[in-house]
Amino acid sequence: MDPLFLQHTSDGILTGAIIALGAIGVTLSMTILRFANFGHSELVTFGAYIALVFVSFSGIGAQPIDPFSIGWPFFAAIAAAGVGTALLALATDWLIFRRLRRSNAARLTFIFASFGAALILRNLIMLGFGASPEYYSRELTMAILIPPGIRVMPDQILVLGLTLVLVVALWAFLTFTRAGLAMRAVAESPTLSSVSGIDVNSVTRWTWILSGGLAAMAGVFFGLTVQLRPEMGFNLLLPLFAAAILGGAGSVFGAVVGGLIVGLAENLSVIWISPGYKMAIPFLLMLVLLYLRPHGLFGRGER
Amino acid sequence: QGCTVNLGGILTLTGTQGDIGKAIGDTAQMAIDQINEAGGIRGCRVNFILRDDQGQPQVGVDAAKQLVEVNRVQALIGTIGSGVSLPILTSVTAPARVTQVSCCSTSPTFTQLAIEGRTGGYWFRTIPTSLLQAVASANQTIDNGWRRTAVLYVNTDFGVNMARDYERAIKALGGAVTMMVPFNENQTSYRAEVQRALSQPHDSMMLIGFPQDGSTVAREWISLGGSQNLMLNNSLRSDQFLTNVGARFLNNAWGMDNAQVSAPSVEQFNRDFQARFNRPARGPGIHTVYDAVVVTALAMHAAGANADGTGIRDQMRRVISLNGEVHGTGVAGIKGALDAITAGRTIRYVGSTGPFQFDANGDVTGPALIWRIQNGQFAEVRTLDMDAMNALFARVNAAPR
Amino acid sequence: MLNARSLSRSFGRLKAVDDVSLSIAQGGITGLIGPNGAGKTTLFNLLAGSLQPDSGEILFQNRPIQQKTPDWRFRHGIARTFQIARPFPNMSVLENVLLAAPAQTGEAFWNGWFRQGRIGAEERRNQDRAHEILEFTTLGRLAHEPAASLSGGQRKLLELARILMTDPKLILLDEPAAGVNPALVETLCEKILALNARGITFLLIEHNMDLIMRLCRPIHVMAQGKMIFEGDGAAVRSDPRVIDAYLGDVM
Amino acid sequence: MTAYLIFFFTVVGIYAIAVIGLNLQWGFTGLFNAGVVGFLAIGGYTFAILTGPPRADFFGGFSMPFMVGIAGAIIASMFGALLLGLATLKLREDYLAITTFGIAITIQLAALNSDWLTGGNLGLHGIPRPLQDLFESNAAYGVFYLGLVAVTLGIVYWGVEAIVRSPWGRVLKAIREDEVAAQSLGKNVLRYRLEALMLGAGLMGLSGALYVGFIAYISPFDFMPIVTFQIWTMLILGGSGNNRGAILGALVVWAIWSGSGALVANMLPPVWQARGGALQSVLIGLLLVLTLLYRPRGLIGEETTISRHVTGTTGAGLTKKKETKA
Amino acid sequence: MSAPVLTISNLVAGYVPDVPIVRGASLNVIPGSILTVLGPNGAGKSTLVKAIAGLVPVTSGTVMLDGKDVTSTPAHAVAGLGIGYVPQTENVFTTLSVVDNLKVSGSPSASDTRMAIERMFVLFPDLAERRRHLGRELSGGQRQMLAFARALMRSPRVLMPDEPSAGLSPKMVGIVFEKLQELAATGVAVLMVEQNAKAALRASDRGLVLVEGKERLEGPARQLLDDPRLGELYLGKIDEAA
Ligand SMILES: Nc1ncnc2c1ncn2[C@@H]1O[C@H](COP(=O)(O)OP(=O)(O)OP(=O)(O)O)[C@@H](O)[C@H]1O
Ligand SMILES: Nc1ncnc2c1ncn2[C@@H]1O[C@H](COP(=O)(O)OP(=O)(O)OP(=O)(O)O)[C@@H](O)[C@H]1O
Ligand SMILES: [Mg+2]
Ligand SMILES: [Mg+2]
Repeated sequence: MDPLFLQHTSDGILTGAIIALGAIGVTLSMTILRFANFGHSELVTFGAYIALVFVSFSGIGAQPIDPFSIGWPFFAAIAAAGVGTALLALATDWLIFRRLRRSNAARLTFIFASFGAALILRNLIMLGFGASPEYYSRELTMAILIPPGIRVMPDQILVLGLTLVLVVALWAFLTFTRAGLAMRAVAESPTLSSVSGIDVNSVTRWTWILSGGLAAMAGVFFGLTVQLRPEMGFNLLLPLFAAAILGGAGSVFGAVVGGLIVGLAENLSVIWISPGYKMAIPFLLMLVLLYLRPHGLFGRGER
Repeated sequence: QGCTVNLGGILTLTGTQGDIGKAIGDTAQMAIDQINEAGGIRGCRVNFILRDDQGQPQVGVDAAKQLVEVNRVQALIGTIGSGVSLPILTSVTAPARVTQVSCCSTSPTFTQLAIEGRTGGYWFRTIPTSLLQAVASANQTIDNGWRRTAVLYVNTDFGVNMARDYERAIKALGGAVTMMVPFNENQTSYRAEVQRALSQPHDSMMLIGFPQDGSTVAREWISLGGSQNLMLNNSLRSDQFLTNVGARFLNNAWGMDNAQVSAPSVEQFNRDFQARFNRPARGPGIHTVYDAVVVTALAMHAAGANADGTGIRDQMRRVISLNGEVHGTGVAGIKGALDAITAGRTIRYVGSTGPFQFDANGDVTGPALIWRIQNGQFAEVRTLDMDAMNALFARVNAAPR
Repeated sequence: MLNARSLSRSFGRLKAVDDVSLSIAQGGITGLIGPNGAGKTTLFNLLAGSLQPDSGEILFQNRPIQQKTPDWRFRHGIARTFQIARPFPNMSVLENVLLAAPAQTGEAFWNGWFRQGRIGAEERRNQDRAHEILEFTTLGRLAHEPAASLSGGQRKLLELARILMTDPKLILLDEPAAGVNPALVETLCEKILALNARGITFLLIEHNMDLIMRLCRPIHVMAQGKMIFEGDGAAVRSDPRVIDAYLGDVM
Repeated sequence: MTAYLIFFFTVVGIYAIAVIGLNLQWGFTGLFNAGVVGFLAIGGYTFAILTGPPRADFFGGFSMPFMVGIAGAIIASMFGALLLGLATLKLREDYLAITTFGIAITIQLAALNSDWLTGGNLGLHGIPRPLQDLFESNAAYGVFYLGLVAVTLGIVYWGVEAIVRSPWGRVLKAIREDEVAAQSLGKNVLRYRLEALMLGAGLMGLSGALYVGFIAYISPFDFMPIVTFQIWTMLILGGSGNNRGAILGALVVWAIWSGSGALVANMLPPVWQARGGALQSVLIGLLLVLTLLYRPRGLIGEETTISRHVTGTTGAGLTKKKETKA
Repeated sequence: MSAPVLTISNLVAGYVPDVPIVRGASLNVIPGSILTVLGPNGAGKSTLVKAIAGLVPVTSGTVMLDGKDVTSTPAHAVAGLGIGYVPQTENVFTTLSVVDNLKVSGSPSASDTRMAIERMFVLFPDLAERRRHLGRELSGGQRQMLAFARALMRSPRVLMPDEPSAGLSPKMVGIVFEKLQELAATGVAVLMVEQNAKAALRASDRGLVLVEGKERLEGPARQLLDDPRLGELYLGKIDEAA
């Protein structure tokens, strides 16, 4: 097979894995919190920057584990980012969305509040860190060659592995535990859930924690393999939503597949189409797929 | 100093080019402060009103309209993107007869507009057109012995024009371009573009972009095993790019800039900049915006107390008269220039970019500087004077398209 | 007037409607009963066009209509109610009813620009009728309330009011009396008879046997997707299959 | 100052037309079109290509009259909406949002990369402004154009009000609430949604064309996603489902948007100037969130649009009851 | 007769502030007996049970469970206290399977839940056949059964079905009422809302007629069945509306 094709395929899978992580959070909030959270992308950014702060205090680039660009303390940074971002997510809920829920606001109000929150968060980062790009480690690691001639960076393989573990864990949690079932129940009807003895507020909190944590992971991984910038999340927003919708809102597995499709489409399209159109590719693909399957690949109709 | 004179400014302060714009804005403010320290325009304080265009034409036009109609500015510095400068020129400044001086817009379209007489002569810029940059870079590529160059360029008017001109120049000068790959700003990853550029055998790469995306593209390129023979455009002559990519990979990185010939005025500016911002004066637009502000202020001073945009326009070339009395940068330089004008003498301002001239279309002409990175330092290699540049233009234009 | 021939529809492996034929005579009130999950509502959905049959044919006034959309069928005289009421929650009760008025000039937007007068007259007429119907269904007092605030029974009544506003040839009623208070069921009964006297044909699903017995002839019985019986009230009551599957020994 | 006010109100008027178009789609029909800017772009570019001067290397530049450009812009956007609608109208609302968002991006990218038609990055300039030659001064022309926009806005307002307050509007509302039930009452759901989508898109196209006719320049950077966000904010702030709110929203949001820029430029000390942009964005975000928290129905609030022919008390009876009790 | 488990006194509740729907209703539910609430459409019957279940804000009055004040307790906590409520509409999770619907309402213990599910399937064989079906794929009557089964999952002490017989075939109605009686016999207190007055009163111990949010008639079920005022109250409502 054409080596360029293989190369782009492998790159697509690696990018897709990160998109998938973010898309899961999107899909969760879309179904359980019942609105498309446009602020999700800023959670991604915050996650990345929290890890950056942690890294710059603990000097993580110091002893990288060969062949990666990072060392053991980096895992602590990942954890810190996850916790910090989850707290931030809870805080936005506390300050904004909880009040909206209380006043029975329409779904669009939520979406717009999330737009506003995103604008604030993004520019706070801009004020705090400035617009220049940052890196966890300025060391450049060289790509390694995998037969039959694909070049990948060691960091990316690590990220792919971690993503896989996270996704499987989450899927098991949602499918096999009571908490997961409660989440699906609340997704459909908060009233009926509460009558069935489910504490809807607590489910809501857990949803924020989960999607915030996953967003942070996506942010850190993205920062590790590309770079950190105040608009990084914002630029990821569209791929994230495309992935979540392609997979069918509400389906974790769908979000992962959607993420991979988006990653692959972006990377492979460059072979045939001017890279100028790259950003449009996932959408056009999404359009075609939605035309054939209006609820996404793994989604279900509402009624 | 009871009176004030308003000078408008529009730059991109948020968005992708936000941090470039911020540095440019700070430099402009430094120039203003120096002018005020030197006595101001006709004894009046200059009040610099800086507005953000957010990289969007509507916002820029609205800001320009406010500056012109509400703040009554007669001259306007800005803006960065050609796509924003253009509507401001055609629908605000030129119709209102306000002089517009850009530090950073390189598009050839302005030249075209001026030739068609649609700028009314109110358009000036202190940055060379992309053609000049492209030709100088192409010449250096060939001189370095590189014959197969992959071009990665940012998909903006600046990048597209420059890449096109570069390709033309390279062909005319005997080299070859293996791949022309555009990349959009603000992408999640540039891997695909880089891979594509890598897919043909090459011995060098020309990178046209801004430090933010440019750093990432260069990192990917090097990580994936691309050639470390690099040509960079002037925006990448920045510390940010250097530290982000890593000096040890950049020992064969070259570039051009509009000549900041080792003249006293350049040194003076660099010292002032270092003193004020505590970092070396490097980065896109810094030198050109300083000159844009100062030359405009001098023209305002020369035009007289009640100068309108037309009056300022008419003085723009006079304050850099070839046979005038030379004055440089810094408070002292500016004070000298102001006093000389007040005294009625013809002057020649030599700026932070060295000596420069405006041609009939408001374009700046001047020599080109070739630099390279060595051991983590930017080093000046040589200067292509006006004659050399003109010879190159002739060769490029003579070649079949 | 309506003839269904060998209709079948399955959901996955489940045959919800299995080779059912049904003919509804012009001007009658046909009853349809059967145990829960027998396929009655599914059959309704096939007749009204909300579902497509896997096989079989539906003739309405001797014209095959199984390809037509629900809105086409409505405009050509087949109206239905939903077993689980579907009001438009944020519209007032009155608007809910007005919406059902047939052939409104104002439903083409360009008429809003050019034929204001005619729309006005039509609206006034429809409004008067709507108020009448709302009074009859005891919803008059609630005409300007949003439908979301109706109680369960009131929603069923609204469902009925909407259908009364239209001018159909055939009305399909899916459990109109479920959740409606007994006194009202009486009136409902009378209203159906009155409309029927005006020539409107009914197909009625109900679990309220009193209502079925009083109104319907003939009565069809479905079970497990199939038609198992057809006859008048007395015959239904005494058929052992029907008793076993549907009535139970309680009755 | 007056000259700027004239400019300001012209821009507001042009935006208001697009906001009314959006209101038709979202406020009355529930179509979550997050790609408003795409239709502005279609309208703007069609206008520019039809009326602009001929150019070498370009396909466009037909130098046609202003009105032809406007008509072309409306028709092209409506046609775009037709295609979009046929492909996407079956989707549920937030899917539709992302899809339209993506389409707007695609349109912008197409504008950016199709040099032969759109002038690519640099856009098209020198687009003639209607009847410019009849006016001596710029100021007089400004007044004329403001008048033109105001009259257009008036016609649009009247036209939309007439149809949303008729049975047509009632059907739209019903479809927004329950498609299946609307269908069972004989309403052809697809047709109505297409109608609303296309009429709304036509207004957006008109708005785009008026903008280009006004600025005399068009570039892909005029059509960034942020513009969609601005227009949505106008609708939300004014109160969706209410055309007067739409106009008021356009006024207030644009005043804040451009006013806060001036404020930042004039109030902040010079060293902070460059951070002003970020600060301005934080302010706007805060404003939006606070509006939603404390005035969730917008400045004017959603009107219960009922057919103008229906008499009797309007609105939610429950709230009324509450008032009489209190 | 034993002491009431559930005591409602002077309850005032409504959806919007200042618009009471339930206007000072009082009643007692005794363990081991069935109390049926009857009344015209829109009388406030459903609102009454919703208020007890914690779904509608209570303005004044109290709800006592075993002598403890549980007024305005959040719905999920009320469920935890052993009050099983079956809503009148939207009473099953349409996107969850039958089994998951039951699981959601089960107790935290997995094995208890599994056993309870099996019991429900014995009770409603129709559901057992459709255990993998989604809620929205059920027929109207099957949904009613599922909703009823859901409320039984945690063996509640007080059961509050809102119109359990609506949409059920006569045979199923018989079964459901029988089941209610069986449950009552085990000591569960049942507070049922019904429109199907005759069948419901036949199966209950006591009856209560609610009109305009207040109880108007209460008494032993048999007695009520023959009370001419019952019909009048229904009709009276109609006259008022006209
Ligand atoms: N969308 C669907 N997907 C899968 N199965 C379905 C669907 N709709 C209905 N069914 C199944 O088809 C069968 C017939 O359902 P239907 O609603 O027609 O019953 P019914 O006779 O109306 O019953 P009831 O009297 O309880 O309303 C039921 O067993 C039901 O589970
Ligand atoms: N969600 C709601 N919001 C506002 N008002 C409501 C709501 N639900 C019901 N109401 C009002 O409360 C009144 C009583 O409703 P409720 O559902 O309690 O009646 P019900 O006695 O159960 O009637 P039915 O027998 O028809 O179910 C209704 O007339 C309605 O006006
Ligand atoms: Mg049914
Ligand atoms: Mg009720």
